[in-house]
Amino acid sequence: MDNIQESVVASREVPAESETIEADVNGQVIKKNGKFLNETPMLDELENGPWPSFVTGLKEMAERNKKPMLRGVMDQLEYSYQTKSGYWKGGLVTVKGYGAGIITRYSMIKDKVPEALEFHTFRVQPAPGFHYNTKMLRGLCDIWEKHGSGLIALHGQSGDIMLQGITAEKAQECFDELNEAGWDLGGAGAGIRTSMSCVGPARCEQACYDTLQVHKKVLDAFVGAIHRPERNYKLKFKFSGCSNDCVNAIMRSDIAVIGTWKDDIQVDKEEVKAWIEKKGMDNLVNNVITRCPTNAISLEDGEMVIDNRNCVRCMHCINVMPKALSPGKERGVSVLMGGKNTLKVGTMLGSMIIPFYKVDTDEEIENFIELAEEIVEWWDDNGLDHERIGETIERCGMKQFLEDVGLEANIDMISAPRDNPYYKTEY
Amino acid sequence: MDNIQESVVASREVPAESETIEADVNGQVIKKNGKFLNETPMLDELENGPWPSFVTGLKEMAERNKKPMLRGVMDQLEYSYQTKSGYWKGGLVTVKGYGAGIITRYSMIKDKVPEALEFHTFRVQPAPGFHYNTKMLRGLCDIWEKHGSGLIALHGQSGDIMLQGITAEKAQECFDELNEAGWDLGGAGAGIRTSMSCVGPARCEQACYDTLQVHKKVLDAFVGAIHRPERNYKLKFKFSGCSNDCVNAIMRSDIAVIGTWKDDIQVDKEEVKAWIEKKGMDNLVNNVITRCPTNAISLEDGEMVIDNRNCVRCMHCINVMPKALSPGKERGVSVLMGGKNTLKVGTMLGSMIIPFYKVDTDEEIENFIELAEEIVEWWDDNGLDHERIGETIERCGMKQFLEDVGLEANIDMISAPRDNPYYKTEY
Amino acid sequence: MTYERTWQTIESGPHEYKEALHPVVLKNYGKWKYHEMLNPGVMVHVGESGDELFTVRAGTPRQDSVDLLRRLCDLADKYADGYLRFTVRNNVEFMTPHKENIEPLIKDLEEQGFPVGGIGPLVTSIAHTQGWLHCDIPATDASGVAKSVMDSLYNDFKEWKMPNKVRLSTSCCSINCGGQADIAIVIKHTRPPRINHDILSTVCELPKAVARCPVAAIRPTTVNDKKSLMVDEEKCIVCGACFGACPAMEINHPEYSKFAVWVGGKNSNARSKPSKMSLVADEVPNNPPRWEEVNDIVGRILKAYQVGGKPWERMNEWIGRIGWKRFFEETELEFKIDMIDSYRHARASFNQSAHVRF
Amino acid sequence: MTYERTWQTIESGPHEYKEALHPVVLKNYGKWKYHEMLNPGVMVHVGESGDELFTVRAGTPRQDSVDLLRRLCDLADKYADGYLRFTVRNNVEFMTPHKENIEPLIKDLEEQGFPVGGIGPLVTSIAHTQGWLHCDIPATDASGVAKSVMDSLYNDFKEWKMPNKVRLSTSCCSINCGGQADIAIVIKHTRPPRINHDILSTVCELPKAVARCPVAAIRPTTVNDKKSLMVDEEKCIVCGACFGACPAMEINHPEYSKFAVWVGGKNSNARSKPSKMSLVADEVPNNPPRWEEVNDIVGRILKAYQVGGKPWERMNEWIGRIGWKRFFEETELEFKIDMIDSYRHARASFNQSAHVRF
Ligand code: SRM
Ligand code: SRM
Ligand code: SRM
Ligand code: SRM
Ligand code: SF4
Ligand code: SF4
Ligand code: SF4
Ligand code: SF4
Ligand code: SF4
Ligand code: SF4
Ligand code: SF4
Ligand code: SF4
Repeated sequence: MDNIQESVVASREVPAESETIEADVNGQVIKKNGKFLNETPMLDELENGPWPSFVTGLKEMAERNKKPMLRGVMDQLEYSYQTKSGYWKGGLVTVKGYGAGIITRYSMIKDKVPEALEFHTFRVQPAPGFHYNTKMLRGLCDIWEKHGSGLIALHGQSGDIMLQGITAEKAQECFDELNEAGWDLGGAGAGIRTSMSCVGPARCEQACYDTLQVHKKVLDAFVGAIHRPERNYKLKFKFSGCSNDCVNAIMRSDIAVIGTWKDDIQVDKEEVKAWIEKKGMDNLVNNVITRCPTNAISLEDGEMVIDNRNCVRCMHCINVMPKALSPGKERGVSVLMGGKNTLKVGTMLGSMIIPFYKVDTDEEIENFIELAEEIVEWWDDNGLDHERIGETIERCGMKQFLEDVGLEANIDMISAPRDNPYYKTEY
Repeated sequence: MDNIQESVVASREVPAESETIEADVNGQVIKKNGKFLNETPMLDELENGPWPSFVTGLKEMAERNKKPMLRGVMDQLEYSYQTKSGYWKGGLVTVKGYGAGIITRYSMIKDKVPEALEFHTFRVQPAPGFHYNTKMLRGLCDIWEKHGSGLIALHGQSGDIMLQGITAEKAQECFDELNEAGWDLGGAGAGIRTSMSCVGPARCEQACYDTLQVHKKVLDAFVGAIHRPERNYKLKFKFSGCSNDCVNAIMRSDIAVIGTWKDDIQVDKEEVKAWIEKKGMDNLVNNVITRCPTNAISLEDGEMVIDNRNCVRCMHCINVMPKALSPGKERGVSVLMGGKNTLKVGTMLGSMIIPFYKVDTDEEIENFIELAEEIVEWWDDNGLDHERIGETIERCGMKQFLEDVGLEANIDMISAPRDNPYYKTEY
Repeated sequence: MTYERTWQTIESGPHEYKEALHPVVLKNYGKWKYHEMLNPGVMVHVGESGDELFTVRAGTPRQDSVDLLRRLCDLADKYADGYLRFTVRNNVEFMTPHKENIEPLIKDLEEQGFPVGGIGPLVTSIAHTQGWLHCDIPATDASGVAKSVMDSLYNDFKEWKMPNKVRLSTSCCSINCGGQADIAIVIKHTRPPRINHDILSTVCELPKAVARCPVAAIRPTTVNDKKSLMVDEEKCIVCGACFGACPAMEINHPEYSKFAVWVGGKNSNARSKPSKMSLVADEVPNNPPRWEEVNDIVGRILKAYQVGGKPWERMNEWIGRIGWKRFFEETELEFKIDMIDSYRHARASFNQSAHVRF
Repeated sequence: MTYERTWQTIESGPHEYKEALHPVVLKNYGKWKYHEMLNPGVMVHVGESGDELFTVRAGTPRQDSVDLLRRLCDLADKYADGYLRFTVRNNVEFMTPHKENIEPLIKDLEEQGFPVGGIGPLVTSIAHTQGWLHCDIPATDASGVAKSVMDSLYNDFKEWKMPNKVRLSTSCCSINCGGQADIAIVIKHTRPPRINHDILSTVCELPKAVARCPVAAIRPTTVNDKKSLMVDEEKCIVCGACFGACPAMEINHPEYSKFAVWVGGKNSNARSKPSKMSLVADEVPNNPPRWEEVNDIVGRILKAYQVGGKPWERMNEWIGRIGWKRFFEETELEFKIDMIDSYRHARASFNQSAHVRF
């Protein structure tokens, strides 16, 4: 029990009547009224109801592993619930050679909750597609419980495994063990960030490219930029196998890589028939034909006919009839850029920048990585502090961006040509 | 012929071989080679082709009425065609008590074309709906030919009758005669402008309010503001009887008054049947039902059923079946604000400000005028120089505008509630 | 020869209109029941009373003469009881309850060179502007362009060949007094203004010109010891706003002021919401007196729309259905990088989706 | 007790994934033919090879413990050959070719308190954020809100009651790390930051805080002879951007930091283009530990959508069809003037048409 530090019970509003206290040899309180944890009446309310409760989970683990940090954190959280205020402040804990990957937290009320003094988080990059085997995960759990609190979030909204609750002192050792087991830290600060990819070809018939492989290769290429953040601001990639966009790439990433296809939708005529027989013609009309955004589907002599020239690869008809329809065979990705959340400019959705790019062979992926590097470099040169790349493109103009990074202008980049004459051509 | 001034033939690039010249007692050239006008070879190209030619019209009139100003203007215009440049500059000619209504033009090349020295235009307000009787128009022609060139544009893009070509000296006398005949000048400069209204209830079954009457009353109320421009910039009203918007009010006016209705579309069931019988069911489905922007029309047991709650008063179904369908009975106007053309901000379409307002009785129209006055006053107070009211509203915010002029916020004003949290409520 | 006033001005506003209305109009005022288009030049409106009112529409040059107007009055007197009106697109309309007058009226109109048509799904008259004839800032002559284009579209005015109404406009500077339209032909300057320092100090209120620039590209400077202005050409978006405020900001140029063609402006609310027009061709020569290059482009656009549009589809709705890529293909126009918006609300026009046609 | 390093860091990036894939996955990798949803917790993917792979999905609290994770590993060993994955919405998935394992796996999951469901047209797990548990700028505890809301929506996770997928998110400040969603529950500050002048000079890089403000509302000033900042409250849009840069710009407040509810965020491209979410309720109390007011609003929105939506219609598409007016009526929410956009591209959201529903 060498990671139990000298500490006192947090002073809190809850009245404590006739307590029984148990302590270890160092005077460290282990149990009060038969419990390791202090009372947390407000949090306990969250143990009610059928949905799995993080409070129950944390309490259970804390009562077992008796990490004072967990008790401190529960105390502080209870206090936050009572006062409706947060009490963490930042700092800078890192591991050797890295400038990011650990979100540092010190308690602002350490006098009240000394056990919560430090509560840093490791952002650990997941395997692409969030695929694991139990060996990997058990190993992770063991290392983590050894050095940290045992609290894990699967996953953070950027895709990291978040190992939550470690002290600065333990960080390097814990990291080394994790790294030896094949894990690496993710991004934070003004750098490239951790990415995520949809389940992709591992299980999904809609995947138009190998999301897992491309995720791995692209992020590997930027690994230094992830660990040593020195950009204007954060930059995120996300990888979705098709335009259903199951990783929300369009909104949540600066560079969204979304699967698509160039040729015709594959139609299994027998299965179309079978579908219609089973579900009915009304269903075909109401749920497929009339829902195509460009009216590219029509009914001709009782058969469903797709005008592929007008199909915008929205996925809807394929979603409804997955057995009968599939994406075409000439597959690749569309790249959309500039997605981000609300801060300062309001939510931005990514915009189509590259309508089609093949990423099947190593060479194609390599080319894509080179392009991405060029784009990031452009942003390094042209961006302002705390400006996401979508904002930079908007400020400098799409034309400037395209010309600088050597991309061809394409009508698919816009919903309509400009409605004002305010530009200057060469003269 | 007392309005013929001493003058010389414009020196122009066109070579003049063996001319015969005729002159009046003052030495004023009247005919050259048997023609009053000088040669205008480029303009003459516009006499070809089947569409009526303004060149032919001008030449014909000039040869008859022999106004030197017309000859000068033709000479200058020919010179413009040759040099691809314009040669008019502005100035300020007015009539007594008025600060606007005459567009003043002096030639920048008076040495070349002295006969074109002055070429001012009277903007004369039309009768609402552009309705005339021949007595009115003949009178107008007579006065105009007496004092001016005889050139008339019917109508200017803002709706004025444009009497084009008068000298400063003649302006007051000409105006007085016009005014005695019931005509008044229109707007120019930073003031309220001339308006136009669609043919309206005079001939159109779709008119949801009396466009002619409201046009007349509103413009009468602002008559002083039209003649003495002292606003930030121009402000235009336009009046369309329904949302077909036959006067382009949404784009071309700061305050667009567009007819609408509140209750259900009137359906003549017999005529619907007759229409279907005549045109066929396919036609109904393809051209009416599927074209309703909100899918508010459906086919039920072969009958066309309108879900009036979802009807957005787009007019389409009524346009296609004018005999069978008509706007509802509870009629009034929607008021849209902020339309204008390209300058500086790009084309702006007006935005819905008042979804429904009744303008049937004198009192209702009076109320509308009061509201309009309040709105203009708000713009006087809040606008910047050369800023149209739509720009002012955009800059100050719709909320500020609505609160200041005492209008109620309404969901119909927007296509969707805000997508960013960046506002401050009372606290 | 000075004129002595005897008349006291009456600020009477718009002319009275009741006296301008045909008795049948007055009787059925606000009580029309429906209309029918009989042919591209004639429609009939039927009142609740059962009264019929026939309208005959014809094109004019807009830049009319008193002679022309008197001739129209003669026709109105002869066939329409002395009443006539003009449409918002400069067509003349004769309204008469006398069915028998229609044929002879049309005959007279055509004989006098007024094309009868303009009603229904067709190309009606072009909305156009002042140009070299009168304006102080034009780079072309809109009347001439309108005449040339309408010559080419003469039959399109007289026949129902289009899916729906087609509105055209042409304007002699980017300000575009002609308004947006299904197809708009508008001057587009391509070079920043050259400053005429000789006249600037005498013709220009300097701060006003500086304030007029939407991108703050104009700065005060001194030239030959006189206060003047200079333009930061990097910043300048060649909008021409300064020229309207100051004639010394010479943006007009015989070569560098070209034409641009725009499509898809729609002001009506029928079906789709009104939409703004989009740029589809620029650097089109400004070539008087017949502007063949402009004419050619307009012709190609109309042809494609005529062939591809479904009934009631306006230009923008047709393009919305087939997509812009195909629009450029079918009109053989070239999509250029400058057609991607770069101005204030540019982001709103980006394709913020993975929707893409190949 | 200082630690001596023996390991040389390998910057290995994302963990290797091949070893994490089930043999049946590897065999059919990229060669799946179709899938079928068997019930709200189970789907099957069929390969071109004919192989079947069953997926069982279950909810987790996301803020997990090693204990919980080890239990999931036990289940994976027992029923899924030692493989498991997580979804982007924190659900756990067991993929197995062994059909016979499904029932006992579900039984074990449910017994251990993991609700099985989340597949298909229903409400899946909430994407949520750090909150008071870890973040340095939160105004609430997202995990608590998520737990409370999912308690209410427990059956909605387990049954196909919705027209289409429903995604929820909740975030503890306006930054909204939880992302947009069909329904998003996000903190909205309502009062400009109060400046803590005591700590400002020690915790804040002043120019950075000034630069962070999108509306230039922050100005340098001097307080008690120390450099400090002040906020122009007229200008301030209470965005909280300054607080992220400088902890002395105290914008969080137990009462003035409230909740707002947003609807219609859609990231998929299915049918309609992706759309941004819109504000439909603000000034909702931030009321731990059960946030009843938030829960009530979410419930009303879901109810209306459930009743009114057509199959495959996402939240925004349903609203697009019935119109916002009716959305407010049917959810009994109040449309307020502040819901009209006033920010940078506000004009784009105005109703630039005469289209109106009464
Ligand atoms: C004569 C006319 C064109 C025509 O041939 O029909 C015209 C001519 C001029 N317009 Fe216009 N505008 C005319 C209708 C319009 C319209 C159409 C309308 O009113 O429906 C518009 C678009 C709608 C709008 O109001 O935005 C229009 C938008 C402009 C603008 C740009 C305004 C803007 O905010 O975008 C200017 C520039 C300015 O005001 O500084 C302008 C300025 C001018 C000036 C005064 C140029 C100038 O600054 O010296 C032109 C004078 C020409 C002349 O010598 O007579 N004109 N102008 C039209 C007025 C005739 C009439 O009174 O009936
Ligand atoms: C006479 C005129 C109004 C006036 O007071 O002068 C007029 C008259 C009629 N319009 Fe119009 N419109 C007139 C200009 C317009 C304009 C404005 C313009 O042309 O500058 C528009 C808006 C154009 C736009 O969207 O940019 C306009 C959009 C419509 C529409 C909607 C068309 C659509 O589908 O978008 C209808 C409905 C229809 O076509 O049945 C309509 C329908 C009509 C009807 C059928 C109304 C009726 O029941 O009498 C009238 C005859 C139709 C025709 O000309 O084919 N009118 N109409 C104008 C004739 C212009 C001309 O000489 O060609
Ligand atoms: C497992 C997961 C991907 C992953 O790598 O983790 C996934 C898996 C599938 N998605 Fe997804 N989607 C997953 C998150 C998403 C997301 C993102 C999110 O939830 O944050 C979206 C975008 C949401 C949005 O628009 O904001 C998403 C939008 C879709 C759609 C489009 C739905 C629509 O009509 O708009 C489909 C098509 C469908 O439903 O048939 C789809 C279809 C599918 C299919 C049917 C694909 C397939 O053939 O296997 C998978 C099972 C469907 C299901 O869960 O009902 N998936 N899917 C994610 C499960 C989340 C969860 O645990 O509930
Ligand atoms: C942990 C996490 C929430 C969670 O509980 O899952 C999170 C937490 C924080 N986010 Fe985030 N963001 C997290 C995913 C996101 C996402 C979602 C995504 O990546 O898909 C977004 C929206 C997408 C985007 O990138 O815009 C997001 C948009 C932000 C922003 C606003 C960025 C913007 O430009 O709008 C900030 C503010 C900033 O960067 O200054 C921010 C800042 C923060 C900070 C660092 C607050 C701060 O400045 O101190 C939070 C640290 C909390 C902590 O104590 O750990 N976080 N943040 C997510 C990262 C975990 C992980 O690595 O997997
Ligand atoms: S994004 Fe497409 S490929 Fe990826 S999981 Fe979703 S449906 Fe499958
Ligand atoms: S994928 Fe979408 S756009 Fe293409 S045909 Fe199917 S429904 Fe239409
Ligand atoms: S705007 Fe409406 S009422 Fe006026 S003429 Fe056009 S269709 Fe008739
Ligand atoms: S007027 Fe327009 S919105 Fe209303 S029912 Fe007819 S087509 Fe639909
Ligand atoms: S478009 Fe320009 S040049 Fe032409 S009349 Fe209008 S302001 Fe003058
Ligand atoms: S043309 Fe426009 S952008 Fe250029 S200097 Fe003049 S006002 Fe400024
Ligand atoms: S939403 Fe705000 S408070 Fe919550 S984790 Fe993200 S940055 Fe922190
Ligand atoms: S809350 Fe936002 S708007 Fe207000 S001062 Fe801070 S950064 Fe500026």
